[in-house]
Amino acid sequence: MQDRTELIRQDFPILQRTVASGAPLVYLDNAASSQKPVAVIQAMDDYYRRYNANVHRGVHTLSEEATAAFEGAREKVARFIHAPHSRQVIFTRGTTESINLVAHTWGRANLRPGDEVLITEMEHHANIVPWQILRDQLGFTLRYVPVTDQGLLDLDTLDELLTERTKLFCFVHASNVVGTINPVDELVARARAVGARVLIDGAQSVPHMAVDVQALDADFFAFSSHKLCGPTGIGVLYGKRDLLEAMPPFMGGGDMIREVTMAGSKWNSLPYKFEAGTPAIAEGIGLGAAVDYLQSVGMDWVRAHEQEITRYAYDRMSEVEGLRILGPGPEQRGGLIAFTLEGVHPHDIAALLDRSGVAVRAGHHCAAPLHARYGIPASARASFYLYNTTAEVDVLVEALHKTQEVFAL
Amino acid sequence: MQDRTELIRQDFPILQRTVASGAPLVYLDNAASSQKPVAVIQAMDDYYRRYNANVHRGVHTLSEEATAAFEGAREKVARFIHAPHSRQVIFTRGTTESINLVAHTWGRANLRPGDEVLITEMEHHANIVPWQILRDQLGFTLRYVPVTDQGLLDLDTLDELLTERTKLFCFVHASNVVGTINPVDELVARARAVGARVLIDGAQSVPHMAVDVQALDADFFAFSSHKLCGPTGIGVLYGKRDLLEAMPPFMGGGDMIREVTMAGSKWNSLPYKFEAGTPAIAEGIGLGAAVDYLQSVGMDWVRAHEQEITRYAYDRMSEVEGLRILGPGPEQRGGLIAFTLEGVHPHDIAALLDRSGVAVRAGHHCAAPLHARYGIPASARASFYLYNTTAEVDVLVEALHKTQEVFAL
Amino acid sequence: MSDDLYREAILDHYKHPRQKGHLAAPDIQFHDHNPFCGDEITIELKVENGIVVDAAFDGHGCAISQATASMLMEEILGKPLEELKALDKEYILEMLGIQIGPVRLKCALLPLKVLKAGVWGLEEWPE
Amino acid sequence: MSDDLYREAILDHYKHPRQKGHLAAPDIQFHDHNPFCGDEITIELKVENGIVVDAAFDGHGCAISQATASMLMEEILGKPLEELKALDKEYILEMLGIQIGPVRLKCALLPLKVLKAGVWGLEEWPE
Ligand SMILES: Cc1ncc(COP(=O)(O)O)c(C=O)c1O
Ligand SMILES: Cc1ncc(COP(=O)(O)O)c(C=O)c1O
Repeated sequence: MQDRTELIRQDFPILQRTVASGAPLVYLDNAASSQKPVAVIQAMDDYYRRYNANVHRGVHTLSEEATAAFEGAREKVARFIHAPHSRQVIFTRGTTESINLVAHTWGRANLRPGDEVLITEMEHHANIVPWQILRDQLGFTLRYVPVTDQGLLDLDTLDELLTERTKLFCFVHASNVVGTINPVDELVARARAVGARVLIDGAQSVPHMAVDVQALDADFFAFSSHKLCGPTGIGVLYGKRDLLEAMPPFMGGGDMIREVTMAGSKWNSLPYKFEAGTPAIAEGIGLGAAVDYLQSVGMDWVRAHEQEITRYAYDRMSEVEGLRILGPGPEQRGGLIAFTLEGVHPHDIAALLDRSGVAVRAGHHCAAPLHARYGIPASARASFYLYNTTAEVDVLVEALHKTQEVFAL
Repeated sequence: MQDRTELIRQDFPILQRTVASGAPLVYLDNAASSQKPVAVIQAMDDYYRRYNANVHRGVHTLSEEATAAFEGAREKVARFIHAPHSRQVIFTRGTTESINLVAHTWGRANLRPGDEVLITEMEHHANIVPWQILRDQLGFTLRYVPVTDQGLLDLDTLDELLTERTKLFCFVHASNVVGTINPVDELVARARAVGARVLIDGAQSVPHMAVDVQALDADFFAFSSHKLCGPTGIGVLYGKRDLLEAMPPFMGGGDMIREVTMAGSKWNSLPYKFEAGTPAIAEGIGLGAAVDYLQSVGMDWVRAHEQEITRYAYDRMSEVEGLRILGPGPEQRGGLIAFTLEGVHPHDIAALLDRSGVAVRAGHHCAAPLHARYGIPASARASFYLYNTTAEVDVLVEALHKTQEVFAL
Repeated sequence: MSDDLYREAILDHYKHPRQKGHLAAPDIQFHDHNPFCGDEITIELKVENGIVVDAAFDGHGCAISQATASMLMEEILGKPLEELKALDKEYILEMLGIQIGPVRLKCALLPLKVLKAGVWGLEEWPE
Repeated sequence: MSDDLYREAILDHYKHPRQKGHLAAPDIQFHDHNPFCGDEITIELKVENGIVVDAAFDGHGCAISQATASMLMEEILGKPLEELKALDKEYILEMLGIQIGPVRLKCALLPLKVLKAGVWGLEEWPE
């Protein structure tokens, strides 16, 4: 397995670099944003050097080529997540815009006072704040599934929380803090039983495991390109076709219309109804290349590799005195470990690890309610990807010890 | 001047290519999207190869470097348009999202039945459809300034159209069809006289001439990166500070918040309040490089160069029998010419010009009401930029003659 | 297949459209347009015992959409409605005898979309 | 300037904060936090004739924000309020004697933001 990883590492130019201190980079901040393989960087470079042009409306060679590549990328993404049709793949800026799109369109059209939207205490702000804003405008009720001390959703509360009043149940597929992979099958079945729609935040699942949106039976599914080896500036909203067809548009402008007169307008068909204006063309093409790359490696291999690294890291980090890992054991989690270290603020951990070349994130990871639940303002987080190695975990653990030395009284 | 252009052309790798027919590319579709200089492609490549990481919340070296570059780009853009402060530069996906942002936030907070929003008959759909959608939701009145046969705004109608009821006046700085550069000073003064706010669509002005948003006294000003030598996937909304401060947020999620609890959230300061989620990082950096590039050439040179090309093209195209140019004479227009050719549909013109390597756009150019005004379903459009030459105009005119031969009865 | 969009047969149909105009009392009539370029096509059919006995189109647009409509009208005369329901993209490309990129393909397929929506009795042909 | 964020003086102030706690009857009290990392600082001042006669801070957060607050409290004792109004980023960097990247700079500047908002009597220090 490490042999394969060595080959994979050669695909990522950034992994050759050193940081300010001169130490080689050990990039363990993948949950925030992943690195990009040459194939992705090259695909965009190639677009800009060879066939850059606006898409859809152009008749000339460049525009035809750009349109074919951009729409081809949409088809690749559809296949990657097993969407029935590429028309159900809507390009957005990222997970955040995808969820906001659903709130502004489906939400505004379907939610009224008395209705309830159920989310969870372990959501990323992207799956909390849009619903709070909408609640304040429309007057429905927002409820939260609590999280146990072990970092699992407290399913016992669903009997009371998930009722006929629940119109939408939004939850994260894999948590970006406690790492928990939620039991989607059960959650969706429970939602179906009361007739609620389901929105799944797949920002931390799609990059790391095989995902089949039809098998999951998601009504809406959101994720970001930049966390799955793809470029910044693009993400995806998948939705069931009848829902998407019935929804009003989000933004107005070019491409999303079928007809515009001074009196009013008619909307274009899917997915364009939801893609107003010039789309992120190079980014779509880059995302297509990222999906190709991940598929050539194999998502099952990626998942198995991360499980191995995570198990190893879990064990080694557990040995560090005063280190507390948030969330469940390695079996139930994706490839990340958030933790605290007694007497050292997470920001200081991250700053001192950086001296050893180790990049981790510190803060509330955009999940402030979850941190409040655990009574801590912040945590540090090491998150792994297909190019990480157990040797890098050793560097991390070594650097954690050094951190403790600096802060020893 | 042609010498300088030869040097500039070497900065744009795509200009070396040939199209399917084997003819060298003559790219005259710049109003749809411009080509990118090596400096811009390289800046993004460099980001992905050397310091790709999520911004703002990261403590490690890569994230510090990425944050510095991304926020540095915001400052470059602020200087480029003479914004008082970089906090007033909000990154969006493009002009379309910028205008929709204003509609969803300022619009929703300030417009009620009885109020009027005034736009013009020459607007791009991006500056029509958001206001139609909002009107249908809020019940205000949407009115249009008519366009004269010569492609100018009919200012005589302003007395009647611009009244105390007008809360917002939205107009395009430079038209993407008739090419007209609108008299911003006069339009803003008229709006001020009745207390209306002003939104200017600068998608076709910022790329082609020096723009000073303070001198123009714009309340809101929108433009896209991909039309000004920058990448796709990013654009800008500039706004006056007091307006932006008072506006509610657009999308909810990470980065735009100051505090999130399960009960509710508080918003972050500008510009972050309006930038939910991971921003288009590489794209921001690319846009910064584009602005640097254009400034190194000089926006006054760009404008003068385009005026020369446009004057030449206007004269030569006028000689083609059956060719009708939409809009005013070359003095009053930016660097583009939309036209029709008797007996040949614009799509066929574009397809046949493509054989000669000439890339022009055909269609309604997302300005269907303006085409309806002229009683035509579509037009063809040649649009110029800093790297175009009069020799390329000759190729265009030659190819127009060939087109007529193919369609001759 | 030719890669010349404007081969002679197509230009000929464009310049001298067959079956252009309107029928006196059509049994099926349908109209649609291409939002990206403004091409418009109306198709009218006269049907007896499930067979197309007369067909006409009207509209305006580029040579590709108009020539395709003209060719298609000739092709379907005398065909059973059931057969028309199964016509697809490949059929049109074969009929035109040219290769077409993704953007112009919309022009070429517009007459088929209009025809099928009319024959199936749909409000709009789902893409 | 050192580029060692964690030079000894800073760690010393972090581990042994000066003036930490609360005043009995402060004339000025202000609280703020850094939304990106959750650092919190409260500053309290006792003022006589426009001069700071006592100062205390409380809060939690990283070594940088807490050590900066501790150092700042020592620095302002005995200073006129008017002088505090003019303190700026450069002053803080000089006091810390380190170079700081854009992200951690927020931590270092939080105590100053809190102090200035309090001294100016603002709801929040505009960034
Ligand atoms: C005048 C004008 N406004 C708005 C737009 C929309 O820009 P974008 O598609 O980049 O959002 C364009 C370009 O298509 C334009 O020319
Ligand atoms: C679980 C989860 N949801 C949503 C997001 C937001 O993604 P983005 O910032 O790309 O919109 C993230 C990443 O930050 C995440 O980890």
